[in-house]
Amino acid sequence: MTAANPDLDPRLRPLYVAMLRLRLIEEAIAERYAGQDMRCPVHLSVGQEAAAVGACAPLRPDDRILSTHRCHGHYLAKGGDLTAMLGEIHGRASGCCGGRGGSMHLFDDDAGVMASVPIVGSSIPLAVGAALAFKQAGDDRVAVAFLGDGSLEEGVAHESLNLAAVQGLPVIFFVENNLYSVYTPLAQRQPDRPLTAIGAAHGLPTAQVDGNAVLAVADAMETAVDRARRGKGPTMIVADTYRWREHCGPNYDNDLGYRTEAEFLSWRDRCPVETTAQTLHAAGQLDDDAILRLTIREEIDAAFTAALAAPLPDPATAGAHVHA
Amino acid sequence: MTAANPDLDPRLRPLYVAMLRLRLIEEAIAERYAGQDMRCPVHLSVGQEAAAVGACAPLRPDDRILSTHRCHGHYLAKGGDLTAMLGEIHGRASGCCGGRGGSMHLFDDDAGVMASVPIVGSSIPLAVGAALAFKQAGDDRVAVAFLGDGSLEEGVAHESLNLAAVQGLPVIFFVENNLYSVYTPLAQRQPDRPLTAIGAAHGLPTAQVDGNAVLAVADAMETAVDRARRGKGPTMIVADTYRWREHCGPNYDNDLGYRTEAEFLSWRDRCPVETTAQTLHAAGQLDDDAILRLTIREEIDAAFTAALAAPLPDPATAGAHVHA
Amino acid sequence: MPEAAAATDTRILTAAEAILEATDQALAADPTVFVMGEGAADPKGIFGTTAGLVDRWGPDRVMEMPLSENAFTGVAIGAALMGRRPIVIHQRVEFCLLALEQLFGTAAKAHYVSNGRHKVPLTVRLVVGRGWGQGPQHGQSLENLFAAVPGLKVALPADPVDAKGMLLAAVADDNPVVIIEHRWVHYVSGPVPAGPVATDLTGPKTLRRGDDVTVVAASYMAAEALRAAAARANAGVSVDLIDLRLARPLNLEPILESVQRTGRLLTVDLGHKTLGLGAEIVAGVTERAFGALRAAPVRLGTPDHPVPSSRSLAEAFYARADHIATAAGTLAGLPAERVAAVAEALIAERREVPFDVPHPAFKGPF
Amino acid sequence: MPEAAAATDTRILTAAEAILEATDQALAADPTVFVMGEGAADPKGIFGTTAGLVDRWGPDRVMEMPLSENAFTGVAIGAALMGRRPIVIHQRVEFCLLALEQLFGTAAKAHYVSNGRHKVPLTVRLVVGRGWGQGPQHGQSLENLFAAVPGLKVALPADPVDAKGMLLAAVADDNPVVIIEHRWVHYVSGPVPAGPVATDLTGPKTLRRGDDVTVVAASYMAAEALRAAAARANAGVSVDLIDLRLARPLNLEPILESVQRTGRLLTVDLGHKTLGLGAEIVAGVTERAFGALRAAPVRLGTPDHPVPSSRSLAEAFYARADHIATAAGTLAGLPAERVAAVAEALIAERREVPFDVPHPAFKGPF
Ligand SMILES: Cc1ncc(C[n+]2csc(CCOP(=O)(O)OP(=O)(O)O)c2C)c(N)n1
Ligand SMILES: Cc1ncc(C[n+]2csc(CCOP(=O)(O)OP(=O)(O)O)c2C)c(N)n1
Ligand SMILES: [Mg+2]
Ligand SMILES: [Mg+2]
Repeated sequence: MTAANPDLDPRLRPLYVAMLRLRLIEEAIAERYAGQDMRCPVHLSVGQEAAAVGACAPLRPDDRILSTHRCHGHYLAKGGDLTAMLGEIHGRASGCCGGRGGSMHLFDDDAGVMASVPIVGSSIPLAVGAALAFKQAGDDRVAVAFLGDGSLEEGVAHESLNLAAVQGLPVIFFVENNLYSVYTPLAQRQPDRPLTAIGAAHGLPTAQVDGNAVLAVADAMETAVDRARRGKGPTMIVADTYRWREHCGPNYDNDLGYRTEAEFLSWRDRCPVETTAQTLHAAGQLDDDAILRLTIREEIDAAFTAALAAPLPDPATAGAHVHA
Repeated sequence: MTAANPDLDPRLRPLYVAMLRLRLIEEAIAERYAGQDMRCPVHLSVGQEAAAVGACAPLRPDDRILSTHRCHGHYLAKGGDLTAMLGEIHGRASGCCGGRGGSMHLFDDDAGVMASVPIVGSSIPLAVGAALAFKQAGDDRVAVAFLGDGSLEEGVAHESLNLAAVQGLPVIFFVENNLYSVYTPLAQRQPDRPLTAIGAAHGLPTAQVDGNAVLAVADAMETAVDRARRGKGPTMIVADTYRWREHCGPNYDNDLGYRTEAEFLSWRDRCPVETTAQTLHAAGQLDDDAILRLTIREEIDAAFTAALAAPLPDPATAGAHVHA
Repeated sequence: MPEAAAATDTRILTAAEAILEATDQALAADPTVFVMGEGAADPKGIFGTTAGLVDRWGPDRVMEMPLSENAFTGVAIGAALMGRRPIVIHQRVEFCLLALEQLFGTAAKAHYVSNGRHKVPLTVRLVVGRGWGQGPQHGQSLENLFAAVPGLKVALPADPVDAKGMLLAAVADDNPVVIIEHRWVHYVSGPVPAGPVATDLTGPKTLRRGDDVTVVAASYMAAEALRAAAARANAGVSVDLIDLRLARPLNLEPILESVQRTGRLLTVDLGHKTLGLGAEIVAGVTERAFGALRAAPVRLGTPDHPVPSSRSLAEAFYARADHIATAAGTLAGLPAERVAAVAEALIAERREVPFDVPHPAFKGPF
Repeated sequence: MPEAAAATDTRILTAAEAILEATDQALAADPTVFVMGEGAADPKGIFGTTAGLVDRWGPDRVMEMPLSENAFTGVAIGAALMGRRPIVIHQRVEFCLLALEQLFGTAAKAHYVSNGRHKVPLTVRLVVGRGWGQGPQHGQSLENLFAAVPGLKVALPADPVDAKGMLLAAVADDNPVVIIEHRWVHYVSGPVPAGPVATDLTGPKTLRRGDDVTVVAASYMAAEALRAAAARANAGVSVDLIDLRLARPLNLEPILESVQRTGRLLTVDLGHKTLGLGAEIVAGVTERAFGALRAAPVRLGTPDHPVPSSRSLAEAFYARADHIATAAGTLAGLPAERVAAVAEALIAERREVPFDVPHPAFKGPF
């Protein structure tokens, strides 16, 4: 396809495809969750696709990311295997953890998804540790810790930022500020100051970006990754974004009253997938959107079919792998 | 005594006396430590007297302070009982903890020394908790957490600052930056930025003061205490100072090589006790220094005598007070 | 149920409702009581156990917390040292791992190290996750870690009466009390006195009298053991079933008394068998009632691996009524067929309900 | 001492020197090994156990840490997941309470939850303080907390050979290994092979053969038990003395084998008796060798209160050789006078040395 608007950033279309794929996968999980075969908690990141996709854009497969309870998007954006993810969420032997972890423990060594940790904040030092390993090995890989606004309240986040700064490690702290920890808004949990002040307090260069603008995220990340690869140490990036669905589970939860419908709608109007689609459309680069969606849906259907067809793990293996 | 120089701050002389007393007490501990009857670790704060005394100056007896492993100075400056302190360090039944804690657990409820905690950082949330209790009770008391530069590396310090800020609690985080954690200099542990940046990151008003200038400390503290009493929330104060003797124990340890003799001497030249004495002398307000010292020494001798005369705790009581 | 309760109106409540009621009554009775936790004041209110309390008592008494488990546990301790009575809540036991230094180092030792002058009237509620694929980091109970620490009290309520009564007792207690609350106990319903009736924090209670085997279980395992005991009784083995209730301080007396009669001891741990409460109970009973033992004591508990998420793996992880019945029957010396028959009946009865949701038959009080 | 070591030159070293040597050799043998800790690179080098290593290996391999126990434990785990072999050191066991979430939540479970794909070759050295009034927050051993966690290995070296050999084995092991190092073991001296000889991480070793009473002790308690066993032997009771070495995984076989012979079991915990390792050993032995027991097993350990600072209170806190000898003699059925005589002799022998410093007689290997 030739670009009708040659000025458009050539990264945009592949980033769009990645975001769309992520969106459709999570929507499919939401839709099918009622089937009661995904018997583990799921934390969907619908609405936050630009953050995950933009942040992973400048990363190489051999770079490492660490994620949290809300890990689907990061896992997929970094190239994690969809079938293994769905297998895990379905508790199947084919899952990336063999069914042992569930949706909050996703990892994919080949894709560089090192681990996801369901204890808020606890993944952060692991990323610093990966960065330390890279520095010790003398290579130019980088590690990325994905974290939520809430995790900045955990002491370990501060300890990790300080340690990374003192040691000058190739790690990026990528904060997705979606304004809430479960149902508690930021203002009830932190004082009124930019989150980037935390990075500054630990001597880190920081950047704040529109977390729904995939190119802005990718640009900020590229600067940080470049700095890290050149041995110039860590960066903290704060991306402002919004979770659309409930904290945990497949539904919407604005009816709970912890946030206003107006706030939700204002963010939905700035849908990262939709706004990017519009830009591409306007530039004549998205005439094939329907086909794209169809292809992705086929991939998703196949992955669900594979997950459902896979056996549950053999109970006799439950005690294996306690020790290496 | 009439002031030869009426412009001199009237607080200076009593603050000097308090500092001198503190100095002489700790020097006496250092001197007698070799006698092997103080059978517990001691962390002397010789050189840091202006911080402790200045910080406690604007406090009322019913305010509460929380201290660390290096608690002698804070305990005494807040009005803690000397005999109970020496009893504790000597492991006597007469000690403030009945001999159960040793030198790192000093407290004096009557004087408002709530507790000292030998785990670095762990006393900080206790101060926030005391402040919460004051706020809940609706009175105007304040709580002060004394902390070292090292404790700012502990996650719990950050969690506590954030919590105090969000809840607007009457607590003051008083940091004595003596440049070292044991034998490790600040630059090996934290990036190069002012420590006050940490307070700012948590939305706190901050102040940096010369921790060897007792009036400067008292002034900064007064501002903070006043703010807290008026329900305006917490403050962080950083006081730069220096520990003269070894981290733990009675001796000097510059021979270890972790800091230079020149650095030590430059700080000793700015001795908080000596420089204040000079100011008072110049103003004709310290003609009785020798008598002051004698009186204090008598008090100290009497307290040591009492401590040594007190019995060790009865071994049969070792199991008491596990549960209230 | 204590005497006082009998004098009060009772209603059928779930344990979760009973906890909510207890908390409301504690807040009403004493202005120094307050609640803190992540989600304590949010719309779901810690599985409903604090729902609506912030509206009634305001955000200063039902305090929403940032994600700072270590600090806010310490803040609660500090406030308790100043005479307040905080109820700290962690939505999973695991989150409290971040706060163990405060709890073990400061709270548990403050009374001792102050030579009896300081008190820490702190209540810490920890919720055990189970079911629906909770997995390795949201499904642990860890009561053995807490019970290992002198200075703490550790309560494991098994029914709505104790869920309410032990919480009220904990709030009234001048010591740091850790309450380990199982999610599946939350669902258990039973009669609960309407008034603010504290049950005691002193030790075990007998759920069912019997002479053949002593079974000691706590929290949700008491419910499983109760089903097992009922089934076993039909097959001719009478179980003396003891709900442990308090893991620290551990009151062995009623257990020793029971073993003197039965000569046989089976313990059922909520958490891992290795170094679990059962280890201490078996060791303590063996030390002190060796002569009374007619057979080797037996322990059940979760195996020595993390809690797996997948239902097929989790199914075998937890001790169930049929396991308990089998162990009790074998210990009592029943022939294998009769042991197996009861277990099979229990399994058949359980078959309609998926293993990762609670059995609907569990109703208190036990 | 393993076979391979016999082939190597041995020198008399203290355990502290042996640890230093092991660390140096580990750093030399494998470029992925590194050390991190508060004080690891300072002039005193963790009681001398890392002294000088930063000069030889540089600050990137002997890393000085900020006061961030939780984070740097997590950093070590992250690095280990990427194939490095960190040795993390906390100067007191208590400081590690701040890092338990990382250790229990992530390190211990990573291999399991990744279905065997991830490994955490991490060594964590924890030093137990004792003596000179350490007090409630610097004197705990807490081996029972660590030993309660599946996925960890927990080593308790008692002599210089194991202090070196188990550290080398831990570094070579693909699992997270916690080494609980007692300060008083640091002072123990004995022959140590010069080469990088790892001893195994598999379980107990017998220190002394006997037929009357099985005594199981670990770390510094093995030294006290050895003095007791020697004294008891003179008085006609032969002790089968077992150095536990590894608290997790717990290998009961050698203990069971011993109890089959002696019929009598005495355990001596380094930490609290309640829910201590002795509870698991007694429960396990009773379950599996009930018929062999000729008397009720006995446990010693520290009482159920915090470690007091004052020497008069601390003196009674720790189990000593005379307590062990008394318990063993009583268990073996000796008449009271003969039990008392040995204890008195041991006390007399100890009298010259203050109770808050180690007994100079302790020399390895045991
Ligand atoms: C240590 C810890 N405390 C509490 C929780 C429960 N919890 C799970 S997710 C979450 C909110 C986290 O908020 P944030 O970091 O902003 O991430 P988000 O869910 O918004 O993506 C909480 C409190 C947890 N998993 N771990
Ligand atoms: C959590 C914890 N880690 C380590 C230690 C050991 N330690 C005792 S004092 C100290 C240094 C603290 O430095 P700082 O806070 O600056 O106080 P200072 O000693 O300089 O007064 C250390 C590391 C401890 N007591 N607690
Ligand atoms: Mg958030
Ligand atoms: Mg310092």
